[in-house]
Amino acid sequence: MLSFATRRLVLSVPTLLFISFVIFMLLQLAPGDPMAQVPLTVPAEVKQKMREALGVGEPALVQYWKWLVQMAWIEPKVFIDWLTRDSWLLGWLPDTALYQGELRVISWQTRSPVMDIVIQRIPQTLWVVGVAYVVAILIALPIGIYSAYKQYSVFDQAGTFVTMIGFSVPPFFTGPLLIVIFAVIAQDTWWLPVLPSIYDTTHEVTNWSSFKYQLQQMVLPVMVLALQITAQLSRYMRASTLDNLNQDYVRTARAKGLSEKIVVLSHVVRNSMIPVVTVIALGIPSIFGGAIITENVFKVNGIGQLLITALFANDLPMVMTLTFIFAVLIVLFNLIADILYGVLDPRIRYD
Amino acid sequence: ERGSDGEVKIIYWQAPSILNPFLSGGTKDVESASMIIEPLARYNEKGELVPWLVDEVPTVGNGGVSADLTTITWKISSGIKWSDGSDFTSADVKFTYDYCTHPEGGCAQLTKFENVESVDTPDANTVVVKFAGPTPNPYGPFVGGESPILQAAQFANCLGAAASTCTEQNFNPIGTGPFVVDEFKPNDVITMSANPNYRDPAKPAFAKVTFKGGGSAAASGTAVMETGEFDYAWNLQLAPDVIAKMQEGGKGTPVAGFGPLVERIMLNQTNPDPNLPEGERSTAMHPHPFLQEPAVYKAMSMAIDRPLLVEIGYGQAGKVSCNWVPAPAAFASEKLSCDTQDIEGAKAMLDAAGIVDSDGDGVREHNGVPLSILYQTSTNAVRQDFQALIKDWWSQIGIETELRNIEASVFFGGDAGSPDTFQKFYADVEMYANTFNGTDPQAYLGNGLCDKAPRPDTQWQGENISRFCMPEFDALHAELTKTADMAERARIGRELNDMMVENGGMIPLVHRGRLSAHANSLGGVVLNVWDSELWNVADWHRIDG
Amino acid sequence: MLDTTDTTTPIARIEKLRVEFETKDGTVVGVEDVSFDIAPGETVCVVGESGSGKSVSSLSLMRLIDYGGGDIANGRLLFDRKDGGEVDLAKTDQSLMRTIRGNEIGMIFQEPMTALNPVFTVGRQLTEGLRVHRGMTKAQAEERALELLREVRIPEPERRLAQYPHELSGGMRQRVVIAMAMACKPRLLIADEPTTALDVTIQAEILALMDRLKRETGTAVMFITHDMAVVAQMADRVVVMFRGNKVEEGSVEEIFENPKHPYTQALLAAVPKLGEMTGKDLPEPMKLLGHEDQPIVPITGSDEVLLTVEGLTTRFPVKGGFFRRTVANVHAVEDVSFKINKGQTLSLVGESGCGKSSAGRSILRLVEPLKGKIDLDGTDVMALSPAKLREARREMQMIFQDPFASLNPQIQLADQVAEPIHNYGTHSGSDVMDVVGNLFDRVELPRSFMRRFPHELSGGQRQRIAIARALALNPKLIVADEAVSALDVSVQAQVINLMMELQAELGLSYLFISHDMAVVERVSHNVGVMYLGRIVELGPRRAVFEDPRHPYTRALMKAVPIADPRRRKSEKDLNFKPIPSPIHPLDYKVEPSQYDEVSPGHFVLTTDSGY
Amino acid sequence: MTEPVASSPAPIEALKDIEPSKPPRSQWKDVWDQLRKHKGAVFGMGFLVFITLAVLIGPYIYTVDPQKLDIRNKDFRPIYTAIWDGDSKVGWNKPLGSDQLGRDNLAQLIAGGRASMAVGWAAMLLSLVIGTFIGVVAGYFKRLDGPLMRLTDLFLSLPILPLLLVAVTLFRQPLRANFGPEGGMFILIVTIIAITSWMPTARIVRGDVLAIKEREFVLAARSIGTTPGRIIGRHLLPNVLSPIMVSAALGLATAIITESALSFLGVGFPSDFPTWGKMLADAVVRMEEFPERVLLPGIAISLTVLSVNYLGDGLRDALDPRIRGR
Ligand SMILES: Nc1ncnc2c1ncn2[C@@H]1O[C@H](COP(=O)(O)OP(=O)(O)OP(=O)(O)O)[C@@H](O)[C@H]1O
Ligand SMILES: Nc1ncnc2c1ncn2[C@@H]1O[C@H](COP(=O)(O)OP(=O)(O)OP(=O)(O)O)[C@@H](O)[C@H]1O
Ligand SMILES: [Mg+2]
Ligand SMILES: [Mg+2]
Repeated sequence: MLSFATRRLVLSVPTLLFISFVIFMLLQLAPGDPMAQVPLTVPAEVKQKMREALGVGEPALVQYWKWLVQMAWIEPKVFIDWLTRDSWLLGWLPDTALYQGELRVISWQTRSPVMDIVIQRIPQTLWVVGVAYVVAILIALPIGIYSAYKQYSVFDQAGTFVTMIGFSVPPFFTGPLLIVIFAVIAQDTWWLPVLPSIYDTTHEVTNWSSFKYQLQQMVLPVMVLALQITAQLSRYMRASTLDNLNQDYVRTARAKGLSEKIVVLSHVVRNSMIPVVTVIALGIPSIFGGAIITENVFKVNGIGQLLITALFANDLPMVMTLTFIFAVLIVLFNLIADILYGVLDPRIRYD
Repeated sequence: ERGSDGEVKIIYWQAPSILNPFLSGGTKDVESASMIIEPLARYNEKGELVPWLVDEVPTVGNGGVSADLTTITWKISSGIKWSDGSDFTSADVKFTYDYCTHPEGGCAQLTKFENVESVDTPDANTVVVKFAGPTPNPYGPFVGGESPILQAAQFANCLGAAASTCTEQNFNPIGTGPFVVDEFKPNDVITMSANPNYRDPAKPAFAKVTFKGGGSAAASGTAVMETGEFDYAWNLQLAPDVIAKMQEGGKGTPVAGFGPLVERIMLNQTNPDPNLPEGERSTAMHPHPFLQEPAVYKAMSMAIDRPLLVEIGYGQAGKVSCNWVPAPAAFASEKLSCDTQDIEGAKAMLDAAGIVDSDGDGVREHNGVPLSILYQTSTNAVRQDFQALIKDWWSQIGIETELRNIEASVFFGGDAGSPDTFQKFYADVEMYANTFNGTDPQAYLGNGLCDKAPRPDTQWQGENISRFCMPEFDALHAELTKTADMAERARIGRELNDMMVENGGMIPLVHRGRLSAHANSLGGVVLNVWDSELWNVADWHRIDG
Repeated sequence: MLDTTDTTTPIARIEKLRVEFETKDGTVVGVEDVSFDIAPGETVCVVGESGSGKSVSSLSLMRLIDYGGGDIANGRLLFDRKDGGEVDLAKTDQSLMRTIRGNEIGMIFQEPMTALNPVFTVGRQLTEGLRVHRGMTKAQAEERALELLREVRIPEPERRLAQYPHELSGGMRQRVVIAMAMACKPRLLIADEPTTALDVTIQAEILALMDRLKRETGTAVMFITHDMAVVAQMADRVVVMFRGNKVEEGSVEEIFENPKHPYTQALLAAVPKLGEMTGKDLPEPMKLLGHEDQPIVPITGSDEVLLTVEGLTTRFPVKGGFFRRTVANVHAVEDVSFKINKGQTLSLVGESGCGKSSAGRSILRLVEPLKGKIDLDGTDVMALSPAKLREARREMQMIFQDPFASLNPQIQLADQVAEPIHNYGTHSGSDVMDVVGNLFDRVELPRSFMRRFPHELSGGQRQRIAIARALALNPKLIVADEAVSALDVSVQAQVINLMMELQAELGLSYLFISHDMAVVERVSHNVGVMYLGRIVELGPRRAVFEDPRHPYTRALMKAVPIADPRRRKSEKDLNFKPIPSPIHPLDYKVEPSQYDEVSPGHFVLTTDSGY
Repeated sequence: MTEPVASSPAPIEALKDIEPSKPPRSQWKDVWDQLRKHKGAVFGMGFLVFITLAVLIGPYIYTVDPQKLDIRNKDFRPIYTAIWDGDSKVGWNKPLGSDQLGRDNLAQLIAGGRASMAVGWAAMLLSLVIGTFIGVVAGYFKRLDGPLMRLTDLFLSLPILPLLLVAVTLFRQPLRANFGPEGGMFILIVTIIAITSWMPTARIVRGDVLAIKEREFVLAARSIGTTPGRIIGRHLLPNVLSPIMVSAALGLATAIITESALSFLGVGFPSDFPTWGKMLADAVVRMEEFPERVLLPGIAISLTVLSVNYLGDGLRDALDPRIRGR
């Protein structure tokens, strides 16, 4: 297993290099200009000067090489420094001080290191998208299992219907709808809870009431996101459970006199989870990718929102870095999904 | 009393990405920074200059501006302190000049310092700006939100190429303004608190500011007027019926102000035919087959029902306009009028010019070329509604229109490789809005000069988007640059304006104002379109609403 | 235990059982009318062909049929509970059933691999029942589980507890399943085809094991099988079922020696019995009830050699390590040589994993042999290019073991049979369907089946389709890889006869791969016994069966159950060594196979074969 | 002990195989019969036929031009609102009301459906073709598996927006020249949606092919000389139909929604060319006043997706002879 993992990890390096190169070239080809948001009142010569200061005019390969060095060599140094200096995890280690002030990947919009902003955004994204994912899993799995157990029952039919609806309505519809209901209409009613429509990213959880507020402001975006994820996951869980319910070992388990609860929840679910867990793992990169539309609707300034603003501002270093991180996560979670498969299913042995 | 009114929450649907306006130039960045760093003088809501960090605005009359119009001397008020407690001196002002004009700095506000020869500091409170030649409008440098003063001590190491390594400075500039940055989360939120060293001990009334960025205009309008989560929302570019609906929420009020912003249709004077070889398309080499024909562009203009456009698209934030320069009042020409639609008149005019539908397909031809127009603009709900309406009207007078909308970052981006930028203008007509800063339109009027046309050898850069070219216009503009007398300048300006519009450089549509909304409980808001909207944030306070 | 039970009252009585299934197409009757008793300490064998309702009866007794969509429409299932009371299981509710299931009635299923949950350890699955029914703690249950594993004679029981099912061999898995069923000392044990999926040697062991356990604990056993030889070995009494009904019941001797019902008679006639061919040189078709009129003609074949295989070696690389390099090899076929004459049959016998299939596939180059010489009627198969090889495959075809898996479920039968014809373009247009029709006639299937799908056919019919497909190209050699192993006895006999008929008519040569000694005895001219990739004994069938020389051959012969209740084997006779692993490191030196010719054409391996 | 059973079968019959009782029927009739039994599939098919006919024939019956502005009759409510709100602005000439420029909602819904359905189906089919192809090839040819799966990773991480912008820059002009502004954009959008959404299908198909490849009938096909191409076409593809069906249902939904998100971002069809997604996106700001403008296209999208899903379920069962036989 270890050898399998390391092998895959090492093999993923050229893959990622290739992916990063393709993305870089794609972004180079894409039309757009970091100066697009500078008002029209600023004359062309000035814009040209500003572009030069950002290094836009250099040949693409040079730019790519610079980015690569910064991303693969300098940023890790900064990260290690940060780990050993400020983090609670490894802060007790002596400060490594590897970073000597070399040029880092600098965003064109903010003129600050891209990674700093990314790190700043991760908590919001994890809170909202991550919680939505967890909520969705917690809802989807029981629904999937129960629909499969009672196949073609009313519950199953209704579940199919609702999940399909959940899948087919886009978040730019559900989002504003929920805002209208819970933030606008709710103000004039006594029976609807009033919920914030704008996510406060500076909010800090320090006590019970601030925690409550945090929950309140998360409810709407989490609902919108969870609806979509639940829809897909419960379908997978249902299919997988159906497959396993007909297996011989289920009959064996019943023949032993085990109760239905144990038969289903322990024997069947444990097996049905194998493909579903990998589906879940493969979906995790999308958490980090954020949910562009939902984040936008609720002003959750997470990674997705960062990416979309960077795209519109043609902030290539930012876009490039975010997409690359995303690619890394995809490749990584592919690997993790494979490993999980091996862990969950004792029949599978890598090597 | 300072800090007595608690917290104020401001929402901009575009999020500030940096608090140093010299490195960005984006309105969101300039305005958010204006709460922290300030210029020597700024414009008020009427477009008049008011002293800010100085005692009075230098003029020729009070001797602050030399008679030959080559120097201007600013006297800094005494007792002004930076938020860190140190004194604000003329050295900081000079530093700001050095900072922006450094050749490798990529300063966005370089035009402010155009023509400046030197900035001298005879003493700690005096700043002397010398221009290379007579400058009738010497209020470029250090005036207005785009040109605030940076603290020399803080930015000393950030000159030139080092500018982008100064993240800490760019995110937390030390200023003289009413607030200081507590935390800046780029593209997200800024938290600020009252500046303890602010010059007026009674201000600002708010102890804290939360400046949220991002989302959409609709959502920020809702947040102020319907849910009351925020106190101030900037630039609500929404259809009037939507605004009206939000206003029913009863939590806030929209306010509008008018600057020189005009929504217009630019008419391509050159031929954008895709069959022309690359490099000749949309250049002066090939004149447009019919758009230079007066009957055509006049008819196109007559067919438009401008009051309806205002009603549909801008409501109280729009006025019918036939002018390129609708403000300030002195420069606004009154010669042209266009507030009634005249479809029949337009048809008659085309018929009279012999531009008729000869093959019966409903589209008129001019010299055998059908009047088929590709009409592009940036993606934006109101603009798309305008496109639909105008297409409809034009079709009524026998002009066929194909609509195209382009993502704003591409459309307004200057990527020479993209065929979709507004400068390349690979279309017959395009719609967008433009304006100028301050109150003097000289540079703006220069956008009609022949040699400002974008073309391959300028990398498609240039402000003369419609490739308008008239020797008379160029000559008249040259005269403007030499004239100092205000009344005379205004007359020339109006004439240039009329020349452009009458000769088919553009079809002005709507004089757009800016519409922002504030909570009913927020007092002291004075909408200013000539400077940062947040120019008087020090005066904002809480009222019972 | 034996003495506490009153032997006269039966432990379970099935009375007029009728089970129905609600399906989309209406009600399907699984069991129509079945009644029989099981007395304490007795083994009742239920026999019958596939689909006759054996499993349904047993599942009804466990009331597991409810979960399969079945409904006990009629009848009583009386079970004598330990505390004396007699309950009608047909009316018991599921919660009471749970206390009976696994506790008072244990059940063993057919497929040892799928009957165990692949993701739980053997230990966990063994202790589950104990903890539920006996309220044992984890430690107690594990102790008892260990005891059980010892009882079923699993080597290294301590280690097994922590292992997962897939880490055990088929025989061991089945022992675990038996241990599981016996865990709570049930008074009735239901075994639904417990040995069908196993090798002869392992089958012999498992049968012996069950016999011993039954004797030791006095458990009553309901033993379901379709293998008459197994019945002869195990049964006290036999119940014969046919299409949902009981057609005959009697003591094992009665049934075997004096079958009354025509179905039983036919069934017994179809069972090949080891030793039947003693004294005959040539194979001949079986005498089947209803086909008595057909003359039995021995098949002579010819002396012309069709296929010569020399030194055939096939290895599968085992990859590992960081660079995925080959770290070891599975020595599946090791230096195998033989000849097949035109019109004759060579059989390869041996236990699972000894390399029979690999050898067969290597000849068609469906797997690439490492080295060796394959000469098919003058063509050097090993030297062929892919295109030529495809041509050469017209001459040799294959029939696979599993008739369910070897036909594409999505394609109509006629098209499946026509596929090779299309592939080689031997016929075109309407000719194709004529040829296919003739092939259907050949394998004695009505032409009305042509438009049907595989799932609509029984196993034997499917296998005939597979044969028709193999015949479509008029091959000279057919490799029949366990072609009859998955079939019911009666069907098996028909398919064997069909194959022999075709051989006589068309002069086909077969490479017949099987683990069933009785069948092999019936069909072969020559026999090769394989062990660990090598042929340990090769020669004319008569020589090998009547005078086995190699110790492995002898052990194998001994293990084969004989369909005669008077010739039962006891556990003492059995002594098998576990088969060593065929995986060897890269630098492993293989000795060439050396043979001793004990009689003309009868070779015995002298190289150390590991047995 | 043994009583001979009364109806004792003759020995010959005893060993004879049971023939299938039902007479053989044509395969497609069978499929159709099975499909008809599936209630969901019938509903799905019914709705799909209805909606397809509506968008195809609708414009000939309801001849109002969807792009026709009628500014004096703007902001009409659907006629049914008159039932509970007598004062609402309704008119029989605008059965489902009109938008802020007076365009007729019903006509737009019909025209929008045409575009959305066309984009949805075309993109879904194209993405299925790509996904299935890549999946099958990766699963069947071991050597291509690694590279193709890495390619899948690459496409998973490609950001759709820049990709679209690049495609628009590079291909809009030639496509517009050849297919007109709407046709060109249609091709572009369909292609982009397809090439950014085939990856899940490819992954699932690959997994299934890997499993089916090990089944004996594939080996059997090889031994009777079937070429790899035919093995894939005849033996593998029909057996991976069910995951493909599931992908199809989800793919249609994704395609319709992605198209709307694209027009939302301004890189889609010309702005006066209605699609369901765009109608919905445009109406979101006026959701409180004119809920029908979001609900009508929203419901249309959801119902279409739902019917495709049910139809896919039904077809999957009907096309599988094992299930059909039962
Ligand atoms: N779940 C089910 N649904 C419908 N019919 C069923 C079901 N299970 C069994 N049957 C039917 O019941 C009959 C008896 O099946 P059963 O499994 O008992 O046969 P069997 O004698 O055990 O055969 P085998 O030797 O193949 O195991 C068969 O005709 C079968 O079609
Ligand atoms: N494709 C393969 N890759 C690796 N090992 C294989 C492969 N095919 C077979 N083997 C191994 O080669 C050995 C011989 O297998 P083979 O299938 O030929 O045995 P067999 O005698 O036909 O057994 P059975 O009766 O179970 O079919 C076994 O140990 C098996 O695990
Ligand atoms: Mg059975
Ligand atoms: Mg085999």
